[in-house]
Amino acid sequence: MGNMKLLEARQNEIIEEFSMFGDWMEKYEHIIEMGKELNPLAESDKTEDNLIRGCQSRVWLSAQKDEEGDVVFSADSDAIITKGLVALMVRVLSGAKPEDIANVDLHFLADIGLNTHLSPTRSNGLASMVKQMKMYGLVFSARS
Amino acid sequence: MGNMKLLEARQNEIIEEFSMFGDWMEKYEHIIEMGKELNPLAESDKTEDNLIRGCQSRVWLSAQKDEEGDVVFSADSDAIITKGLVALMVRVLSGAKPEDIANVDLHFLADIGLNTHLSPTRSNGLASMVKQMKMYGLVFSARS
Amino acid sequence: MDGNYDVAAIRREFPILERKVNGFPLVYLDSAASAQKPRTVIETQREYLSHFHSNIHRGVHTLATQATEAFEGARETIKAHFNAAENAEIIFTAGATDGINLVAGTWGRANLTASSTVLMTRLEHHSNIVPWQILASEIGFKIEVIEIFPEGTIDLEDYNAKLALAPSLVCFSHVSNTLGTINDAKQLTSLAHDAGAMVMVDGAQAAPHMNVDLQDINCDFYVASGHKMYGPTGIGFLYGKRALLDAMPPWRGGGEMISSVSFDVPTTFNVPPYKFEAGTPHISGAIALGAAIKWMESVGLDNIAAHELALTKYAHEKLLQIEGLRIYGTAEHKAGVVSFLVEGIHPSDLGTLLDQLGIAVRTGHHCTEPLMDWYKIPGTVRASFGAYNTFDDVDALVAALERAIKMLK
Amino acid sequence: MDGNYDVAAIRREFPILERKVNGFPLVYLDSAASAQKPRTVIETQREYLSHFHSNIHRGVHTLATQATEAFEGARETIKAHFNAAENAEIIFTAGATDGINLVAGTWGRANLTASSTVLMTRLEHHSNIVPWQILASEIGFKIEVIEIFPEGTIDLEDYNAKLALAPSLVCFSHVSNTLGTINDAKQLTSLAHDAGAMVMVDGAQAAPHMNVDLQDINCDFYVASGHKMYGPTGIGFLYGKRALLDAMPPWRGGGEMISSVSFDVPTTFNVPPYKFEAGTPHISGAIALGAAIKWMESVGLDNIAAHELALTKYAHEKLLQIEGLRIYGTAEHKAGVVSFLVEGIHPSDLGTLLDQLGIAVRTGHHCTEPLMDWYKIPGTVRASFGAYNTFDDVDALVAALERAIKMLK
Ligand SMILES: Cc1ncc(COP(=O)(O)O)c(C=O)c1O
Ligand SMILES: Cc1ncc(COP(=O)(O)O)c(C=O)c1O
Repeated sequence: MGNMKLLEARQNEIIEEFSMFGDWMEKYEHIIEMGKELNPLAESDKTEDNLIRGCQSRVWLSAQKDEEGDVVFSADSDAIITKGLVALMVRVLSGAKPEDIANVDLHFLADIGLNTHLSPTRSNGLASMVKQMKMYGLVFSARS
Repeated sequence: MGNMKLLEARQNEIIEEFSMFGDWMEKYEHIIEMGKELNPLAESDKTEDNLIRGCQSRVWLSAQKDEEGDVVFSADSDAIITKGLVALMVRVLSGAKPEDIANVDLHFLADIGLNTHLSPTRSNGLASMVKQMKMYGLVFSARS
Repeated sequence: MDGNYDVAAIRREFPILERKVNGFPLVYLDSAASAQKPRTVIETQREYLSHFHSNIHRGVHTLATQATEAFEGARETIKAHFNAAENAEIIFTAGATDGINLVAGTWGRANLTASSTVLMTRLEHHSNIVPWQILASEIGFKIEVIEIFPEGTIDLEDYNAKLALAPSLVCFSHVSNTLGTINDAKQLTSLAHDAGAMVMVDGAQAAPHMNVDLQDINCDFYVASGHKMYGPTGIGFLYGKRALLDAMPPWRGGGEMISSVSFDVPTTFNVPPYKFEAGTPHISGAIALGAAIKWMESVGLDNIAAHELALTKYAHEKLLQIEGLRIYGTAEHKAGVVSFLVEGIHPSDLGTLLDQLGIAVRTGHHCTEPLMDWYKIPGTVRASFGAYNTFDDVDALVAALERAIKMLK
Repeated sequence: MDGNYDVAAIRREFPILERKVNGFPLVYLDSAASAQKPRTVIETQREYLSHFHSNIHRGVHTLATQATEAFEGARETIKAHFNAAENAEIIFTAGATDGINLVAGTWGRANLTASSTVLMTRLEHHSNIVPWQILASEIGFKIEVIEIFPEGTIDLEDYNAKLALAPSLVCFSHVSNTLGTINDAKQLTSLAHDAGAMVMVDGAQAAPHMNVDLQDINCDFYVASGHKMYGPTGIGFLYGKRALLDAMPPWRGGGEMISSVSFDVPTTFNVPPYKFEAGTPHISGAIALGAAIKWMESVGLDNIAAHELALTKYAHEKLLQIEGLRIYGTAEHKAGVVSFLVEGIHPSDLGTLLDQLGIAVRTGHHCTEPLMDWYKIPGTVRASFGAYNTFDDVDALVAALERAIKMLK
């Protein structure tokens, strides 16, 4: 059973958080802060398999299922802004039900005015990462 | 010994002739007339060798040297306007000294406002024909 | 004559139609060679170059992102208009010729052998003949010609007979640029597929004149040129089915089309469409082509087709009243192309005199020499129609022809 | 700072420079990726499409003649500017990448064998690497890499050692797009010729920044892209020595490039440059490229070069005051390209924050992955200059960098 409300609440929390910032630079400062705070991936997890292609900065993503059947994501990037954006994604999607991850409408980046980072034409790999996260959701929900 | 004045006089004669015409259609009527009057080339002279390449209409050109060392041109085309223009060229250049043909400044077409037909980008082959005529002049003057 | 089609309003969108040529108002009857451009296309290109230009892909700055989005948006417009299954199936090329050469140079080179056969019709444009001849001279496969009837339609019996040779590929034009014949692309494709052949359709003359549904036709490759669809020069597209594109080797090498380049380990390639788009693309051209397609959609291709058909019928009727005039290409289904000759008169003479009267027609072999040879003629005079042509244009053509013929006879 | 160079007047000719990005005035430091367009280029293209467009060559009507003359006039402009021996040596291509692929696909395919060697420098752009790699994987020839010094200059000793391998071809860029190094094209060509090799020069980054004299350099092939020389997208040219072009087989097949086409006797080909220009060319692009070259000439390429050199020196000076900043590419002779990294900071982070402040730089490997691998870096931040850049632009870059670094550290 999914719980889409959880994901919605998490997105709204982030939107609210960002609403406090007056200008772009403050938003980026916050993103950088979150990038710094995100637990780095163990070097052993920075494998070719976990690497997301098509990025100027590199993004690694790994996913596990915990006992409750939720998907736990860990991710990292060698660029700090990308890492901050990755951290936001992990914050929203990690620990959620696979089917919710597969179906979620990720609107928060657009709402906080950062949606250009999600454009598939952007080379930071974020769009590919989101695709990959949803793919994990799909795969894990099929298996359960 | 050349006689460039002859070629100049012939060009001026044509310029004068055309100055009588009020509009383009009359000029073209005259050109067509001259095309019809030009002696057709014998079928046996319409050889691959005499054919000028790069034409939408086909142009044949042959050249001989007469006893006095003058170049005699015969030419033909399957399109009547091209043939009329060819006739004008023959009228100016045939029976002239090879070195004059090689060096002549053919300004009459420009003067009567038909120079677009001489453009190398035009596909009627006239530009190639003029080049070929001058080449004959060069070759014949080298030989003499 | 055709109801609600507001040709006057359409004409106002084409600045060139206000021009005079040799003192006469321009009557442009050469759209099969290249269509004129509506203001929206010209201004889209200008606006892009004035305020948005940047190189695309891989850029992190705003201009690069905006230019990339406009460029990829044009791809989406093409995909939607021609009903491809996905954007990756639309590859930007320099034009139809470039697209055919791409297919020959990658799919052809990878899949054809000395024992292969390639079929093509006698109607083909040089662009759909010569790339295959060049490749054949290298690989040694055979080219077989599908015969046509004198009215300019494909001889289906001969087609079936040639399909029995088990060809690897069938190439045909959707619409003949010289005769105007509209080939039944869906039927021809289905017969070819039944015989185990791949199908490449040259849509250069179809794209500007009708709605084309690629998934319905079900061909494997399709090419078109922007400049014939009211778009800019230097741009066109190749459609290919995704699975084929995935399997095909790259053609041109360069930036964009790679995944990773090294001198030490093998260089790896990007996915379609990028795999086939080496180097900086014609960004402004692609974006303006998107605008051209939107423009065609705003008029409606069914409306354009109906208008052009009415013009063609009217032209046939009027021209046939001229003594000694013969029309080449009299298929039942034909697009707005009328090729003709007048007995005893060379086509270039007619073209020259028509031009003096402001009428732009094309004369010559129209890059279909094998077709001209078959008819045993040196070429034709070709009047071709676009969305902006009028019945008055046809009348002007006929009147000028009569005058020219009188002079030339 | 550089006397009579009226950069303010030049800037007024570029409409895009009036733009704001993210609320800041655009500081465009990405001309090496693509230059912006002066009004004369934009308007030439627009005027052509509005009043002169027609397909070219073979047409008898006035529009076709005028368009053809404008198109061939552009070829003449290029020939004169780059001092080729004749117009036939200038072949219009879709860009530098397309031109290199043309050389690989015709000269390369006809002349290289499994035992051949092709030399290229470690500096090359992917466009000058991948076409040769693709061909090598087919034919089996060897690619040898000419090494460089850390400052980004060619190691002449290594070059001479590699020339001893008797290569068939040497490929090098006239100016490096990543490091800015200006290679001595004349010297490198002469050494290659002495060793019996042909020479292909990638002039994509030289053409916009200096006067290039092809007969003086004496290389066999040279390519450039219009969009980097303030011209439109989708157009560029290949220069080849006439005798080579005459001997080379065609590449793309189609209209224009043929002399005569038949299914019964061998198809014959046109003479250069037409032999290599299959299909409808990018007519408006060629004409507008002519306008771009005339524009560069009106400013004077020596003046542009001097101005850009002054900017580059100033930028080096200012940037090196930033702690932890390292410049990649410190050759004595370099064009207006400054690549750098700041210790501990990923280039894409810098690019993103600079963009927020209206400053457009490029980040990444700049299509020179082998060079990045050699330096063992993931990429650089690259600021590159055009005729319109100012010392204020450099100051803005430095100020923004300082702000960004403070945020990222
Ligand atoms: C040195 C060099 N060569 C070749 C190219 C390729 O040019 P284009 O993408 O215009 O074909 C570039 C452009 O980035 C370049 O900088
Ligand atoms: C049927 C057909 N195919 C191919 C082409 C080639 O198109 P382009 O010259 O734009 O590459 C044309 C254009 O004349 C055509 O009419």
